[in-house]
Amino acid sequence: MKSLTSHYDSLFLHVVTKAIVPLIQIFALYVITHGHYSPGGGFQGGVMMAASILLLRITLGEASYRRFPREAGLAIAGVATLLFCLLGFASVVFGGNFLEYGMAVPGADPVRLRYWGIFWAEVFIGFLVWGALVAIYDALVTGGVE
Amino acid sequence: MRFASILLLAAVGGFLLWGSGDLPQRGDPESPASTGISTYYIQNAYHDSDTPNMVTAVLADYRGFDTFGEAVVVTAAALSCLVILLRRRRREDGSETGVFPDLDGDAPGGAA
Amino acid sequence: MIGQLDFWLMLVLLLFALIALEVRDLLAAVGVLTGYSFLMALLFAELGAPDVALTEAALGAGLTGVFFLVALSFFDRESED
Amino acid sequence: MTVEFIEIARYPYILIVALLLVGLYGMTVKRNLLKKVIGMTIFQTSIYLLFIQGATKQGATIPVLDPALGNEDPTLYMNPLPQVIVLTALVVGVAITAVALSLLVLLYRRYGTLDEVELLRRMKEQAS
Amino acid sequence: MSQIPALIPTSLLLFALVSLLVGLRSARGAQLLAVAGMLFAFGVSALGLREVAFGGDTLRYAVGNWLPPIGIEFVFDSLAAYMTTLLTFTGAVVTVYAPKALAAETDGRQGMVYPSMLLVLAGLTGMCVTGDIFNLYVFLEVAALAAYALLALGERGAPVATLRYLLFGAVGGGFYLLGVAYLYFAAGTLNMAELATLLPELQESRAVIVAAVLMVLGLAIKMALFPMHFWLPDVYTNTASVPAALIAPIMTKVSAYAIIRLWLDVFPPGFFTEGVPIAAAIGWFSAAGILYGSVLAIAQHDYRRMLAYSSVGQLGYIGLGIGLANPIAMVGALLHIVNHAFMKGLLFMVGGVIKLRTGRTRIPEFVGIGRAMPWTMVAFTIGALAMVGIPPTAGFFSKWYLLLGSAEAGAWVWFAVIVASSLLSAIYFFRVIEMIYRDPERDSAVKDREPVEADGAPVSMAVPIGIMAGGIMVAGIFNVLIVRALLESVVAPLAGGG
Amino acid sequence: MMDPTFAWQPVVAVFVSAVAAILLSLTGEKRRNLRDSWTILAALIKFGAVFSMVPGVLAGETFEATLVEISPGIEFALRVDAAGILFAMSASFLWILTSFYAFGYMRGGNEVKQTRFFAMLATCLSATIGLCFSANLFTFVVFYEILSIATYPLVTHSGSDKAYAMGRQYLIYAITAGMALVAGMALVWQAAGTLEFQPGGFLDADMGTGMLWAIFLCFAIGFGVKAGVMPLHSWLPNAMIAPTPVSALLHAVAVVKAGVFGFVRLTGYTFGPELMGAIGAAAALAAFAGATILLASFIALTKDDLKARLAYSTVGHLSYIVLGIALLTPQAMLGGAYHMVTHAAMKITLFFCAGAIYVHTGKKKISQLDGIGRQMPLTLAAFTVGAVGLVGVPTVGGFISKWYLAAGAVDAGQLIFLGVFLVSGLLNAAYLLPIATRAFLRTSEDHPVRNEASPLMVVPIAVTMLLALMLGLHPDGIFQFFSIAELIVSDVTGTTFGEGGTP
Repeated sequence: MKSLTSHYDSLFLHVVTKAIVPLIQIFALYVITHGHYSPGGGFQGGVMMAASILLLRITLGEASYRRFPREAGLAIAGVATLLFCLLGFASVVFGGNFLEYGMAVPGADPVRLRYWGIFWAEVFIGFLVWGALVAIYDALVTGGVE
Repeated sequence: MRFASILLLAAVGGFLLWGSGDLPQRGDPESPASTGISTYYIQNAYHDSDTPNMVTAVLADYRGFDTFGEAVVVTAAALSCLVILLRRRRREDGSETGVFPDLDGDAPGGAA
Repeated sequence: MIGQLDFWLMLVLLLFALIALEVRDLLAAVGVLTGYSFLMALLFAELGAPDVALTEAALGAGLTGVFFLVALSFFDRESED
Repeated sequence: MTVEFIEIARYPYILIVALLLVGLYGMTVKRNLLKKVIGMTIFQTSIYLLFIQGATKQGATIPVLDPALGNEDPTLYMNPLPQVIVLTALVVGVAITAVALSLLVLLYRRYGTLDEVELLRRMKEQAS
Repeated sequence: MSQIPALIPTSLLLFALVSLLVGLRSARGAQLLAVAGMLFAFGVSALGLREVAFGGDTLRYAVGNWLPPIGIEFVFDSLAAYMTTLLTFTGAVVTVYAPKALAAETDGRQGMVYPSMLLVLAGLTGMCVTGDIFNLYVFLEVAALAAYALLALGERGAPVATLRYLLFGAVGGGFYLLGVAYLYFAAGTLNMAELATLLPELQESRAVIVAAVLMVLGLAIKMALFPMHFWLPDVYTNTASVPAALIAPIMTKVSAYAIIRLWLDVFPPGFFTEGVPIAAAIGWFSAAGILYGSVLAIAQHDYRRMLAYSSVGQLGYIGLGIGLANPIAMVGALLHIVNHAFMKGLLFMVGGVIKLRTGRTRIPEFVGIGRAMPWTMVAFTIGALAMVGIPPTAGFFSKWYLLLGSAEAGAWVWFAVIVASSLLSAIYFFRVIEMIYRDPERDSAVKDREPVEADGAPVSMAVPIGIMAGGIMVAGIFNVLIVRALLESVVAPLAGGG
Repeated sequence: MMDPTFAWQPVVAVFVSAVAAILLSLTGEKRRNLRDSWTILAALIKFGAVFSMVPGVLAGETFEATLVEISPGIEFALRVDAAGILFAMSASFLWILTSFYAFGYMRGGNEVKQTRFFAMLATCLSATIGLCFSANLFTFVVFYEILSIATYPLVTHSGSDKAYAMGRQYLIYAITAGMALVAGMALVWQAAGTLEFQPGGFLDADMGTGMLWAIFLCFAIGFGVKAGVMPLHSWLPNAMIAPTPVSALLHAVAVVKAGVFGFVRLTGYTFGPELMGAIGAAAALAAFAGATILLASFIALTKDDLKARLAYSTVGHLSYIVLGIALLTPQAMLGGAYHMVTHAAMKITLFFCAGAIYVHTGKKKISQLDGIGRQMPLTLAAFTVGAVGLVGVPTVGGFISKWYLAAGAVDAGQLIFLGVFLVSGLLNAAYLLPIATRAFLRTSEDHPVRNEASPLMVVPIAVTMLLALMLGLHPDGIFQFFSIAELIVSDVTGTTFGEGGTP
């Protein structure tokens, strides 16, 4: 079996990948942001985002690390989870409970606020799943450094 | 050993099936789960948060803390994989390298 | 929605699961496992859970398979049992 | 074709328990550690399946609000709660699998085998 | 509404995430954040403890202000306050202790270890405060995942042991989840309080019985109750000192706590004792585990392996308290959770100091440490005496309550087991004490062994050890304060023959 | 907590030496004069505190101090009564002497780890006094366990293989005993719902004979180990591996007497004499004690090592006390209680002498002692006084206690025990007096010059010898031991004594 860690020297593959990755990512973003209306949401979209990066990793090899550095995965995951956490705390500031989106902005319509709260939650989930899965891949692909 | 485990598995299976006898029939609309709290979600998800997809509403709002916990699980898994697989070496000047130190400049695997 | 399709799907799932465990070539096992996850996604969709189906397809059949393959690329492919 | 006995026999439970047992069998009897991890995924998915099949209602549709159906009658939609639970549990399961695989990679690097018996033998050898 | 219940796990998570980001660049920063986070959570827990213990009522907190059973509820009663305070206290102490040992044992991954420690704590505190059976599962896995990473640090065999733990843990978690499924489909809710109102009518349901057995079984695997303990000794032996000091004292106890919680707050009174003999089964397995763990601990030469087997035995005390099912024994079990956390934390931390200063882990090589690091060894001796159960250390009192409980229940076999196990633990701990104070110059039995020449513990490690040793004494002498303020109300439901 | 009846004296008496233990271990090996002065200071304060309570106790006053509630319904409390003060007086007084003696012994022998030695000795004393003043069984057991554990480093003090082996044996016995006590205590709590000591006992017969026997057995094992009742005695001669001051103070006075004192508390204050007699426990105890007296005396005859012989003598004499208690008659009890004091004074004299001989000449065996009386006449004179006292010759304290013991046996109608006392008196003479005769009457060439051990050792020997004599000549002398012993018996049995100890 060809090692997954080396890249493929095929121009065709490179071109197709570079063309396809943004498409996947746009679709992934669509999935993330349309969790309200249709099946899908942060997890599914995040996995797709991660899949696009993995496609880059597998076909481009080393070059992909310039587009998406190794440390970015964990950093994105960390920041996104942190933002999710802060989203939860937003309402606490105004006297609500943790994750009470309806209180996050004083005076606004709670129903709309919840809508946007869910939206942002999904976005953060999408990003953190994206980052985390890429980070896991990047860790696994090193094969363990001793 | 092998025989013993299979016997144990059979016991577990029998026990589970015995218990499932009192679970509601497949697709029963009158089952406790179908008449319990889930009716609230079905009836109010759209009113409460303008979200037609009830799963999303439950996931991110009603039971948002589960989802938050799950988000943390994913991050924790990423962190765990890194902690397990990577080591950070000190550079000769004493400063620390990044998370992926030994690979700086190497091919992306660094391993066979 | 509730038909007999899911009965047969479950039977096939069972079969896939057994094959994934019994086959000696680990690559084949991982391949079968991916197929298993995909069928599972199908079953979820059939049982009226599209969100879960989508997730299972993307995560279970997609990324988990990739992770397994990456790990497998380091391992000996033959298994003793 | 109509298979009435299937309805009577509560077949989903039987099959799900069978699947669960196959997973557990993989975890307990198989010696190869990767097989154990595969068994673990099978075991976990069977639990998800139990949740999902319990969420079904005869004649209901997916839990996305259909303006034509309205939201007054809960029997028209599948139960969303178990689906949410499964979504969460599924991601947790994948996270566990990923960590298991990293451990496998690390221990293969150290001992060069995935076979449980052989592994223990080599550990003992290195310890002494 | 008081924010305390939510603040404990979420603040730990927040600090974990921030220290994760900081830790990518600076291990020192991550450690400071970890200490800050633990102390903050400890402060909040202590405030909550004060409020609950002296203000009277249980704090109930609806996350997202969705009243249960719609949303997830946190229940911060005196038991939860008791546990979170203990957990965050232990966490803070170990985090202060950590840097030197980690630097020696983890090849510069410290920056990523601190967030893991915080995540473990967040998961465990979350398990304590939650009032929702599925949310408990999520936190269980948060703690477990972070713990796997920590435990895989360490010696060569660590990943193997951790993988075994992971597989066992996955089965345990899976069984618990399966139990949740059965319970949910039988009762239709996930909220503990609502389940408690629904289940009395469903007591006869086979599904509920199976659910109870599965949930307890799953948690028992995580708790390393005797026949399911196989993963534990290897894990504690192979891991690095800091994870051992963090995880050994608290992790298994939280699963025990979850069992107690299910029993007292979810299932109907008497269900575990009369409906299904779960309590008795736990008790018998624990009794066997006490003897098994103690006997095997005697056979060990590796210090940490000995402690690990002793943990198997000590967990049996908690299980015995559950099995006896009367208030006084339950007080003993709950008290033992705290006492054992202090004792094991102390002993593992001392092991870490010895390893750091001398590189030794085997007991026969400990010759002369008593002279090299006298004060550390005084602390060790206090810990060991507490493990044996010498008054007035804390370890005595949990055994005392358990003895009273088994006398009250007329469980004379268990009574004898508790008495006998003290003797067994005396054997294996005094073996170490003897070795520590032996002097090769005057003692022909050890004259070919090289005595330890080493410095005492560094301040950052000595202070946590001292705190733990002090904690053992204080928890012993003032145990009545704990019992009166917190535990009596917790165990009250058991008084009615339940 | 600070109720009006809170008395400081017992608290001070118990904890002063614990404080001293901490202070002296902080002071350390380098400043040993300062370190040793902590010991002396604590010993004097302790004795003062104990002594100041004697008049009060004799006047029927009780001193109580409740420190902390240690388990629901059980308090960690101190209370001073006649039994406690009797034991506390002898222990705290002898600690002063032992301290001086130990300075001489340790410095003379250039022992290592002296700091640990004195710290542990102080801890042991703290526990002993705590034990005396315990108001309830729980407090008693706490101090009992502390005493057991704190003795361990003293037993293994020399750091040799043999010391560790003996230490291990000691520990197994001690922990077993401790666990038996804790188990017994749990049973008492289950049966009675209280652990508070009461003169005349607080258990009663309707708890069921089986339960009472279980309780009795647990305690008999627990105390029997410490008191060296056969067959639980074998640790005691082996523990003589410890330095002599330890053997003297702990294995003749504090630790072993703690076991005997435990029997006093058990019989007099937990079961009550009537209940003990009613269930037959007293008879069993008496049988074991009687057998121990004879067997131990026979074994002592065969020992050539001086300390070993003294150790077996101790085993025998401890059983005198136990037997006295177990006979349950007022006179026997009075004899037993008084023997606690007289035996302490006589036996510590003998041990001090043995230690002085060892440090000064390096001799351990009796067969090496020929003619040593000419070298160390004062020491050996003291030895002789102690020896004849143990035999039961009038003018030394031992006579009086033995007299009452024998009278009690007659009183109880148990003539067999009278026989035991007589035979063992002869045996005592057979194994102790030859040492004195050897030392003074035989000659040997190598040490004709008269030179005594250091005054730090000789003076304590002289004082204990005088104490032993005084106890025989004037039983109610300055420390009023005999009156206290009478008070104990009247507390327990309700009998009042007339002049001269007749009921």
